[in-house]
Order: sequence, then C-alpha cells, then structure tokens
Amino acid sequence: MDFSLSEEQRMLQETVGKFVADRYSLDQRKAYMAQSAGHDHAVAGELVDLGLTLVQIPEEQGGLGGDAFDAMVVGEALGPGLVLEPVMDVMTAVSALSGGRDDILEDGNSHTLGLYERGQRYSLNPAITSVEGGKVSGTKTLVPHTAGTTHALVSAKENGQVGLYRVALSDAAVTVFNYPLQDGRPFADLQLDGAEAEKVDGISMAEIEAAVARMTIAECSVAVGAMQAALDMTKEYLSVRKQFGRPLAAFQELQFRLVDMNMEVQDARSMAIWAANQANLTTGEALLRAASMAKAKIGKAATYVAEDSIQLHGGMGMTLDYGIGAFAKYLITFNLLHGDVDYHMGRVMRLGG
Amino acid sequence: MDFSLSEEQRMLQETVGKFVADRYSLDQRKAYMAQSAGHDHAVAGELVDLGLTLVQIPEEQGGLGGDAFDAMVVGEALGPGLVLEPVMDVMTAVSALSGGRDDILEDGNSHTLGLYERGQRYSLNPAITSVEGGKVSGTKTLVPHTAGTTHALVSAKENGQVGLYRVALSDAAVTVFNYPLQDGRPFADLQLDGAEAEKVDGISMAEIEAAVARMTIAECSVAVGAMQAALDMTKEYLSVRKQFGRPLAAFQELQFRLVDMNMEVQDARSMAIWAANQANLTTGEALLRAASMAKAKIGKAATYVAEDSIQLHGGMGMTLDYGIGAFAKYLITFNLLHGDVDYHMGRVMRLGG
Amino acid sequence: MDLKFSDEDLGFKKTIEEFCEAHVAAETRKKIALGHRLSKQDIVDYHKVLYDHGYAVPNWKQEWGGTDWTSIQHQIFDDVTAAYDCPRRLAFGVSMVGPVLQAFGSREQQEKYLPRIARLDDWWCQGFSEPGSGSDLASLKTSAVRDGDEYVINGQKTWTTYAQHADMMFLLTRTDNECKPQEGISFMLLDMNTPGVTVKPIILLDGYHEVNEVFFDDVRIPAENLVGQENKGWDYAKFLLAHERFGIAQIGYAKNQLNRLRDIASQEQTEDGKRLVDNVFFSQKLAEIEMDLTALEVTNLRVLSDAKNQSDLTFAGMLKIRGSDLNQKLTRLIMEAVGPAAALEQQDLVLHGRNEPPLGPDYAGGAAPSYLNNRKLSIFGGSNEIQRSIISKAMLTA
Amino acid sequence: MDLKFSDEDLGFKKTIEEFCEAHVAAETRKKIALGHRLSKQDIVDYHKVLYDHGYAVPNWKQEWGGTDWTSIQHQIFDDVTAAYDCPRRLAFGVSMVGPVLQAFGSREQQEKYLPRIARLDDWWCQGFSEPGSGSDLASLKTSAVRDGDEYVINGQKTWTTYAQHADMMFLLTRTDNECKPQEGISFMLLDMNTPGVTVKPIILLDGYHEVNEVFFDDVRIPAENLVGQENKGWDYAKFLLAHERFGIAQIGYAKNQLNRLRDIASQEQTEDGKRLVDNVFFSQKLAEIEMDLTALEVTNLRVLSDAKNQSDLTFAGMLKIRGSDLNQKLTRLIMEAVGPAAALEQQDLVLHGRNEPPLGPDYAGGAAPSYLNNRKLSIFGGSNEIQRSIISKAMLTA
Repeated sequence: MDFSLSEEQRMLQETVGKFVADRYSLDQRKAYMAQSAGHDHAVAGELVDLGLTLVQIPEEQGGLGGDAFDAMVVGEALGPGLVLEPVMDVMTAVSALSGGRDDILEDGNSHTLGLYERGQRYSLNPAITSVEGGKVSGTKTLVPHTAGTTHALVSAKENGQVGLYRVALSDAAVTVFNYPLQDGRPFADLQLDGAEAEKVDGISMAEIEAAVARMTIAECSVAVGAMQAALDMTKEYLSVRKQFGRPLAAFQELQFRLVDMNMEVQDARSMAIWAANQANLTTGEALLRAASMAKAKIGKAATYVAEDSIQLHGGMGMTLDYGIGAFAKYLITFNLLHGDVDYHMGRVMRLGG
Repeated sequence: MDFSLSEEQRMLQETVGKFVADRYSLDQRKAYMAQSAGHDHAVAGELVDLGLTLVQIPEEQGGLGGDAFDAMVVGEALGPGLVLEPVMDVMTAVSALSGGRDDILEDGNSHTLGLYERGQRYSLNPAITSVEGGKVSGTKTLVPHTAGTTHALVSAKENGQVGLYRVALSDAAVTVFNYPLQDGRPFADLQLDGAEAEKVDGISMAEIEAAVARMTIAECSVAVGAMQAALDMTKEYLSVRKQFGRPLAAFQELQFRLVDMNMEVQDARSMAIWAANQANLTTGEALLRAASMAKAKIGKAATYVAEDSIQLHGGMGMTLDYGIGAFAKYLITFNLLHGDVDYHMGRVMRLGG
Repeated sequence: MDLKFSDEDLGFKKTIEEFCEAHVAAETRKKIALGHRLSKQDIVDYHKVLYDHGYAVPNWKQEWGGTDWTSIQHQIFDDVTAAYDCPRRLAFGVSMVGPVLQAFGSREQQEKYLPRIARLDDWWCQGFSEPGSGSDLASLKTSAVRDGDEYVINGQKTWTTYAQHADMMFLLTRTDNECKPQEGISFMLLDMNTPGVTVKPIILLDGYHEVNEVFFDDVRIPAENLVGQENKGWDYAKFLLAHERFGIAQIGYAKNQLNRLRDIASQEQTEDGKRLVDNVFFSQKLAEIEMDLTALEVTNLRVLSDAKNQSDLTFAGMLKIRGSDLNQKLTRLIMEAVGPAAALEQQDLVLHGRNEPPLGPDYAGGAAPSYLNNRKLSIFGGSNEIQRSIISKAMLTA
Repeated sequence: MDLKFSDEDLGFKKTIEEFCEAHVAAETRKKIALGHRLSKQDIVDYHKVLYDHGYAVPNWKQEWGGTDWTSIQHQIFDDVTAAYDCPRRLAFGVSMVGPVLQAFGSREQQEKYLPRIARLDDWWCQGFSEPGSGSDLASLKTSAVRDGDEYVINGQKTWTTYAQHADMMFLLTRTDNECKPQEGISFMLLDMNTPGVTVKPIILLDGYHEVNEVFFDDVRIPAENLVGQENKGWDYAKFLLAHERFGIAQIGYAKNQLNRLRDIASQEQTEDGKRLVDNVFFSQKLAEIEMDLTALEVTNLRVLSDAKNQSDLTFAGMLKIRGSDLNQKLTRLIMEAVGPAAALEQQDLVLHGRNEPPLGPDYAGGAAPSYLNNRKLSIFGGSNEIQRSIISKAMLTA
C-alpha cells in the first residue's frame, strides 16, 4: 500500500503543472478559444511534444508504458488548465483502440474518436452508422475536433457486428460540422456518406467499452484537478471579498460550505485513485463497474462544486469573464459526456456488487 | 380559496390544544407510559369525552359530520402532546370501516384495527389470516391496544376475498402480546386461533385501502404538529443554551439550520393541507396517490426534523429524559407505520401523474 | 377551509386562457417552449398586447389603469400566462418604479411617467446594485450632489438587467455621507440618454448579454427627478422590495418548466430503448419535484390568502429560497433529460432558431444556457444566504 | 503508487481472521450481528482473549506490551475484527489514558497502571465533558484544590460512558482560575471507589444505560494521581485526542454494517413479493453507500500512509464527519430495511436475546435502538459542527 508518486510520476506532474501554469492561464485559454479552430494549434503541438499522448502506449511501441496511475497524475495536473485539447481521449482511448498501428500512434493529435450518435444518448452501440463494401455511412456526434485532426476512428456495424473504422476527414464523403461544447472545447459532428472505411483489426464492442471506461476514469482525474482549482479559487475569493465590513470568510455559514466543498473534492480524489487502481487490475464487467462508480460519485461531486462555487462567488460567479464560471461549465459538461450520473448508477446496479 | 378555520374548527383546535396543555405535558406523558397498560385509561376516556372519535362520523349517526380538514385540525393540535391513544386511527379508519354499525361507533375506544401481518411489511393484503366457518385464524401485528380495547376489526381472507371481521379480545382463541412502540405507544400483536369472527358488511380491500389512506393523511397532520413542537423546542434551546460564551442562536450555522428546519415544517404543513383537501375531493387511486405524496414528503421532513433537532440539542438531545427525544422517536416511528418513504414513493410513481 | 377556486376565479382563468390562445404571438410562445431567447421586440410586442387588454399594470391603482384583482387572481394570471409559454411581464416599470411613483412620487412625476410605463413607451431599468454592494446594498457609493436645479451623479451600478434596452433608470444614490449608511440614500429617475451615462455589457455564464455595468461620469439630472424626499430613498427601496414579493416563488414558471421536462423526457429514449420518462431514476425525480412543487404552491396560496402570513418575513424568504431552488432544479433536470445533446453550444439556435443541419432536437440548444442562467435565481435579488439571515432573525426575535 | 496489500499484510490479515474464528466467543459475535447489546462480561471476556493473543494494546510502546504494527496493519486489525462481528476494543484505557501515561506519566504511574490496563484489570472511564462544557471543553469547572498531599475535587462530569462499570477515571480538573481557561487545567487519575463519588445513570434515546453523570463531593485523591505537571492538562488532552484519531472513520464498522444491511435486505420481502435488495430504491441506496464507503476507505488509507496527511487537521475532521454520517446512514437504512417490525420496542430481545413468541425476526429488535444510539456519533467526541469549525480554520489559515 503506497500512495506516494514515483519519480517518473512526480516528473510528469511537474511537467504538466508547469505547462498549465505557463500556457493555460484562464486568459490565455480565452484567447485560444477565440481562434477560428477554437483552440491554439501550436499549443496543441506543445502538448504532444510533452509526450502526453504516449503515456499509456507500451514501451515496445515507442510509448512510455504507463498505467492508469500515470494517466491519473497527468489528468489531475491538466485539470486546473481546463485544457481544450482532447489529451485524455487520445492518451487513453485512441491508444487503446489503435490496434497497435503505428500510423495511428505516431502522431498523437491526428486521430479522433467518433463513438456516439445523435438521439442515442450515452449508448456506444452504433444504431445508424454502418459499413458496406468498405464504405461507411451515418453520423457521429460529440467528436473531439482540433486543428490537427486528420482522421477519425468511428464505430459502425458491418454484418451486424460492431467494429471500428478509420476514416479520413479529407474524404469528400465526410462532412464536418464544428461547434464548441458548453465549456468551450472544440468538437464536431461527422456526417458520413459512403466514406472510405479502413477496418481497425481486433476492435469489437468489448474493446470499445473498455477503452471508454479507461478514458472515463482518466477524465475523472481531470475533473478532480478542476474541482480542486475551483475550490482554491473560491477560498481565495472568500478571503478577499468583503460584505458588511468583513471578509466573506468570516461568516460561519460560508466557512462550513467551504469545508463541505473540500470534503467533496477529497472524496472525488479518493474515488479517482481507487478507480485508477481498478483500471490497472481489472477488465470486463469489473472495469466497467469501477468506471461507473467513479463517474457517478465524481459526477455528483462535480455538480456540487460547480453550483456551490458559483453561489459562493455571488454575482461575480454569474459572469462569463470571471474564472470560476469556466470551471463550473467544464464540470457541468463533464457530466454530459460519457454517461451522466443516472446512467452510471444504473450500470453500477446492473453489474452487481 | 380560503385557508382560514371555521368557527367549529377553531373550537376543535382550542379544545384539543387545551387538553394537550393540561393533560399531556411530556412529564405527564412519561407517567402515563409507566402505567401497566402503557397509557392512562382515565385520560383516554377524557379524549373520548371531547368527542374526537365522533369527528368524522356522519351527523345522522350521531357524529359531528366533519371532513378531512376537521381531522387535520385535531391532528395538528394533538401532535405536540404525542398522545399515546390511537385517536386518529379510531377517528378516521375505525369510523370508516365500521360499516355504519352503532355497536362499533358508539364507544370510540373499544375497537381497534388489525390490518398488518408479520413479515408482510406494509402490505394490506392478508397473507396468513383467513376465515372459515365463521372462525378466524392467523396473526395480526402493529395493532393499537389501549386499556379499553375490547374488540378488533381484523382483515382476513374468506374464499379468496378480503373482508373485515370483528373479533372479541376476550375470546379464548385470541392471544394478545403487548409491547410499546419505539415512541412508547401501547400496541400489540394478536394471535387468532379460530376466534369467532363476525363479518363487517360492505368492507372489501378497496374500503380498507381508502380508510388507511385517509388515516395516513390525518396522521400526517399529527406529524406536522409534532414537528412544529420539536422546532419550537429547538429554537428555545438555541436561544437559552450557551457555548463559547454566546447563546447557540448567535452562531450563523445554527441559525441557518433552524431556518431549514422551519422550511421543512412549513412544507409539511402545506402538504398536509393539500392532502386533506384531496381526501375531501377524491376517492380510489387519486386518494391513494394523494396519501402517498403526503406521507412520502412529510416522512422525509419528519426524519430531517427528528435528526437535526437532536443534533442541534447536542448531548442533551441524546438523552431519553430531555423532551426532544420523545418527538424524534415519534417522528421516526411515524415513518415505520403505514408505509415508509420508499413504499409511498413507489406508489406515487406507479399510480401515474 | 376550502381550497377550491370560486366560480368567479374559474371564469377569470378561462378569460386569461382565451387571451393567451388568441392574442399572444405564437412565435414568441414557441421560443419560450424551446428555451430560446426573446428579442427586445418580442417583449415589447407582448407588453402592447397586455396593454390593449388591460393586463399591463394589474397591480396598479385603478386611477392609473390598474385592476381590482384579488391576490388569487394575480396568481391565476401568472400561472396561466406561464402555462401558455407567455413571457414574464417586465418587472422594472410595472412592479418596481410604478408602485413607488404611485406611493411617493409627485403628481407631475405620476402624470409624466405612469402612462408611459403602462404602454412600455419607456423601458426602465433598475440601478440598485454596485460593485462591492451586492447583498450589502446600504453600503452603496454612487453619489448625487445638488448643484442648483440639478443633481450631479458619479459612480457605477452593476448587474443592471436590460440596461442596453433601457430608456430610463430608477436608481439609488448617496446624497449624505455624514449619517448611518441607510439614511443618506435617495431615490432618483434618470434618462439613459443623458450625457455621461455609459452602458457596458456583462456577459453571463450562459454566454448571453442580459446584464450590464452602468457608469456615471458627471451625469446631470434635473432636481425634479428626485422621488419623494432627499435621503429617504432607503424607505422607498424597502417598499419596492416588499411590493415585489408577489410571485416571488415563480410557481407558474416552475409548473411550466415541469411540463417541459415531462415533455422532453417523453421524447428522449434511454440506451435500453425505453422512454426517459419511464426510467426509474428519472420518474423518481419527477415525482419528488411534483411533491415539492405541490407543497410550495400551497404555501404560496397560504401566503396570498392571509394578510398575517404576507407580512411574515419567514414566509417571504421561504418562497424565495424554495422557489429558486425548485426552478434551478428544474432547469438542471431539463438539461439532464436532454442529455449529451445539451453539451453542444448552439448560439445560432438559441438566438435565431437555426438548427441546420439539426445537431440535436430543437429543445437541446437552450437547455444548458437556461440552466446556467438560472443559477442567478439564488444570487440576485437578495441571495438565498441573505434570505436565510432574514428568516432566522425573524424567527429568533419572534 | 500501489494500492495492493503486501504479502506480509495479507498474511497478517489471515492471522487475525483465524484468531477471530477460533477465539472470539460465538455468542458475543452473534449479539453484534443481530444488533443486540453486550454485557460487561462480554466485553471483559473479549479483552482477555485479545490480551492472551497479544492484541490488547497494539498501539502501545513495545516496552509495555505494544506491537510494531504499521498503520495499515492497525487498520487491517480493525477491519477484520469488525467483519467478524467482534466488539470494538474498549478505548478508554488502551487508546486514551494508556498513551497519555506512556508519554507524560511518572514511572510509578506507568508501572502501576499500564499492566492493569493491558489486562483490563481496571475498567477506565473518561471524565472530560461537563454540563455546559460539551463542545467548549476549555470552560470546564470541576475544581481540584491542593490540600497537603491530596487534591480535593468538587464538581460534575457528564456523558461518562460506562462509568457504571468503571474502576478508575482519568479526568480534567481546574487547578487555576486566574489564567486563560486552557492554562488552568490538570489531568488526574481517580479511583471510582473513593468516597464522595456518585454515579447517576443517563438513559439515552434508545432506552439503554450507557452514559452517566458523575458527581464529586469533596473527593480526595492523592497528589501523586496528578499526571505530568499541574495546569498542563490541556496539552495532554490534546495529545490524547490526536492519538485517538486512528480509526476515527470507523471504516471496519461501516463495512460490517453494510454487510448486515445487505443481509437483512436479502431476507426481507417487499409488498410485491420481491427481495428488498432487488427493490430499485433500495439497491440505489446500497450502491450509493458502497461508493461513499469506497471513497472514505481510500481517504482513510491516504491518511494512514502519509505522515503529512496525518498531521493535517482537515483530514482528521473529514474522517470524523464522513465516518459518522456514513455509520448513521447505515443504521438508518438497516432500520428501514427491517421496516415496520423495527417499530416494536423489544428490550428483552435486545438485552437478553429473548424473542418468544417471535414478534419479528431476531434482527428487528436492535434496529431502531442502534439507529437512535448512533445519533451520538455526530455529537460526542467533538460534534460535527466543531469538526467543521476546525477544518475551516485549518483551510483558511493554510
């Protein structure tokens, strides 16, 4: 039993922390969001240069061979930056679903994932996207889409079997509809009208579910980092801001609310640690259930922290410009992706104890 | 739309309020509980003399012809006394289930109700009590049992049909096992080994369910009265008791908790008013659903008030002798009778919107 | 005790229902049903329709165009218009400055402003909050210094809703620094076109422009724009806030939100192919909120029908707290019901109704912005913490 | 980072499991499994078994019979014994006065008392709380006045757990009134058989006798019963409370309660004939509590395995708050799972195991009393409000 970080983990943590401090202040982030791609391509390149996309790729494939704890360390350090790029998606799910192909792995930012469909909520089972004769048709929604994205790995059915297919976004049969998420991250819908589909070997529904579970666990750590930052920001605000001639922090009610928020963050952190451990040790239903326990518990905490950090900021919390809103919107969006609390509660209960 | 009390209702309220103030202080109540019957027979007689058992009996049968609002007024006024006698049961359910028989109605304290069975939780469907050839066999649990109780109306199955049967407790084939409830009210289990069973005409499962729903709504008002008393007691305690050189009421956290408790009580009162109105206007499933909405909402409030009023009393709240515990135990017991929150939530959902 | 509507009230209800059906623009109602934003014109058009039917200023004295509606009828009007997806009546003129002018304004002020308010010829905004004086209003700093026949105003207001549309502002200024904070405040009227007034947008969490900062740089207003007496503004502000208590719980709005929620949950399917409304977690939340709303509605009626409860501060605060909690919960549940499609930001859909290609159902785009916007309910207009302080004081000194 | 138990720890776990199976009285374990009350003898017998196996005082210095267990092993011991329905180790001697004597007692005191504590030859109780000095311990009033070789004690303690069984008491007394409240307090040892000591039962909510008032009327104790220095008692008390922090979250107890809850919910049937454990409301609560417990267990391990976290007051308070909330919730759910049968008061069953005729299942009788008793978890030993104050101070000065 050892909760301390390894030397490598401490270095990862420091590196990412420094990157966030230097390159991802809330003001810098706003400027990135204002760019036409909805983020900064050069900054995205720096993230790749840090090697983050390689963390969970096996050493024999040129990666760092890290485990879920390493992903956790990166995730929690990224959280305070509310990084616009899909680092966790690429680090965890794209790596896992690459089928070991170098052309996918070697440029970490070039591939994105299209696993969801409109009107299908959180289902990973492709209802309308299918492959026939090497051509894929259908639509995919909530696809991370940054400036460097050239290909998507999309799930589809072929002869009733779920598989994963590589599609070039430059294909004339692919239409990309860009939009930001509520928290500003650049995403897109993909419309596929008979695009060339290259099957990724060895990936079926089980692999997709497992990869999303691992990614969800890693995303939970990002949420923990963001919650901690929101808590710190709120604490700072209460200490500085005065009402009725006293700092807000002098009011017992607000003190206790801060304590409750701190306990939510610590609970969430413990849950993320537990889930990372499960991701290292389990597969199959046990892995899915662990991911669901983490997402349900941390999702609830995320809503709590988002809402109460706004409330404790009062009017300032309601403005787009003041930073706390950015954290709140990230935490709310976190709950709308990859299954909300009810979805995961249902899976926890369905998969037994 | 008029929320004011009629002249008759104001008189009922005053009469009951005076009775509780004079005869049911917490100390008097303790003394009654210490008696062998678990209550005071003479005081029970006074309750009958007040005419409370007649409130909901039609005027043509010698009653007051009151409606659910009248029952509500009585219930809320009884609440602060934590009255040990089953006034609401008799006033509401025994009256409704008497089949109009004078021998049942005329002595309000002589008849009790046996509707539940061991191991069947909140089900009103008799699973083990049955009638054959005019004899009833089985067991009934959670039967109010005071000193004057001579007969029970017990539900049983005869040829597969649910009916209600009048049994004399003096029958040699009836064994009574007395116990107090957690809140001190005298109750009993009845073991029936072929006791003489006199069928009450016109009562089937639907009438039993409706009567219990009406009684549940009336009991909700008792709970509101008890919650208000617990709130008042807590407010008083916070104002008087000092810690760190200040009255507890000077601490913002405790002030806000008091406010939250007040809102729970007001919500509960509003719900009881609404449910009484529904009891006057509806029957069948609409009535059952209204009772369930009230019991679920007020049940939750009852737990909240019970637990937080203990907590705000600190150590004093933990003692049997200090009064707040008596209220808390009544409120907890309220939730264990006639369906808990989950039971009623289930029924609210099952019976649609 | 009787919780039934009288025949008169039922007839009144029917009249308002017919009015909504026949006269309120379908396009406006559809925007509200979908959670999209209204334009200034939508609101003005609605107000003109209200005015034409005598519903613009029902809370005013009859002399100025008001009605003799009972409290219950006011509530019925609010409930019905909310149920028909009508906009909420703009409060600043009708519910705020209008009653203050009727109670404390000069005859000249009344004759000049009240008819224009009733017709929405002038769009009013409220200049109370300042940076650093949110919950602690009495500490406000915007100064008004008498100079001959004029006052010269300097300072800043904030959180000024719709200042960008406004022709007029009523505001609190500090006219005396030498006394208790509450005693040196005056209530004034300001033409927003006066030189020295600058309006700067504040974009809220949801990404939309609704509130503003307003700066005053040597703004000169005629002395006759003082309402009532100098340094008595705090009393008028308290009167205004008390007058605003009707409808504080926003019951009609909540009921309509609950209907929207049920509607969306009937259209959405969960992963197992069942309707969301049949999902046990979701139907449980629906049942809970139905119970909460039922209790709150009865509490609201208890207050409306009893003068003693109306003057009880514990009730006013409770209606505010419970009402804001409930409406916030409802918009959160609507967002949850919409699900992942609510994660897309679609300003084009929310502002202009454009959903081409449809990236989700029409109702998806407004869900998250409405949720985010509604976080203000527990902050603005006296935060829920302030409400709890007021209630506890009232309880403990009772 | 590694959350697996080491092989050594796994071996240790197995040893403790075997110990529980083989040596702890089955009757005692059954009482705990059913939520019935233990007698004094049950507790003494258990302690003797612990003593015989070297588990009585594992937290002590080895010189006095302690072990070199790691924090994790202490936790394993607590978890396993809880899982096997063993009693909780009596804290007053082993975890409270024992460590204080080892750190601050004289050699004579150590030699006289420690071996007797280890064997439970003396049953100790704690004399800290007083009427009016619950959360505000520093305001205590019980006085000790030096008179030759003796102190004369007058005053009153309250909430004294098991004083009715106790041979000895460690207590805080006021020995100086002229200084700050904290600075005039001394830590003393008292033979409960000394003349002038009166023990009066306080019956708790659940109807059982567990705590007491203790009155001192000119009680004379030898001056050598002072621990450490006069007027330094506050420091020793703080040391004691910090030392007591291990196991504060009561994880093992909670896990065992959760197992009991699952067990009862598997036996109970709802009205539709299904097992309660399959009822969606109930299984939802079970899943939620499983998640809460998982998080709390990891937090506890984070504290145990990191000295920095151990000295962090925010963690100690959090473990207390979350642990008491969780255990209170669990006993409430057990009561709900038992359902209406929990409404019957059956002292005969709870104290003596008699359920004849069976008025409900064996596990029914203890459900409500355990629930009521557990309300104390958030009150005694520093209420959750006090914990929140401590945490907020630590957070805001960090």
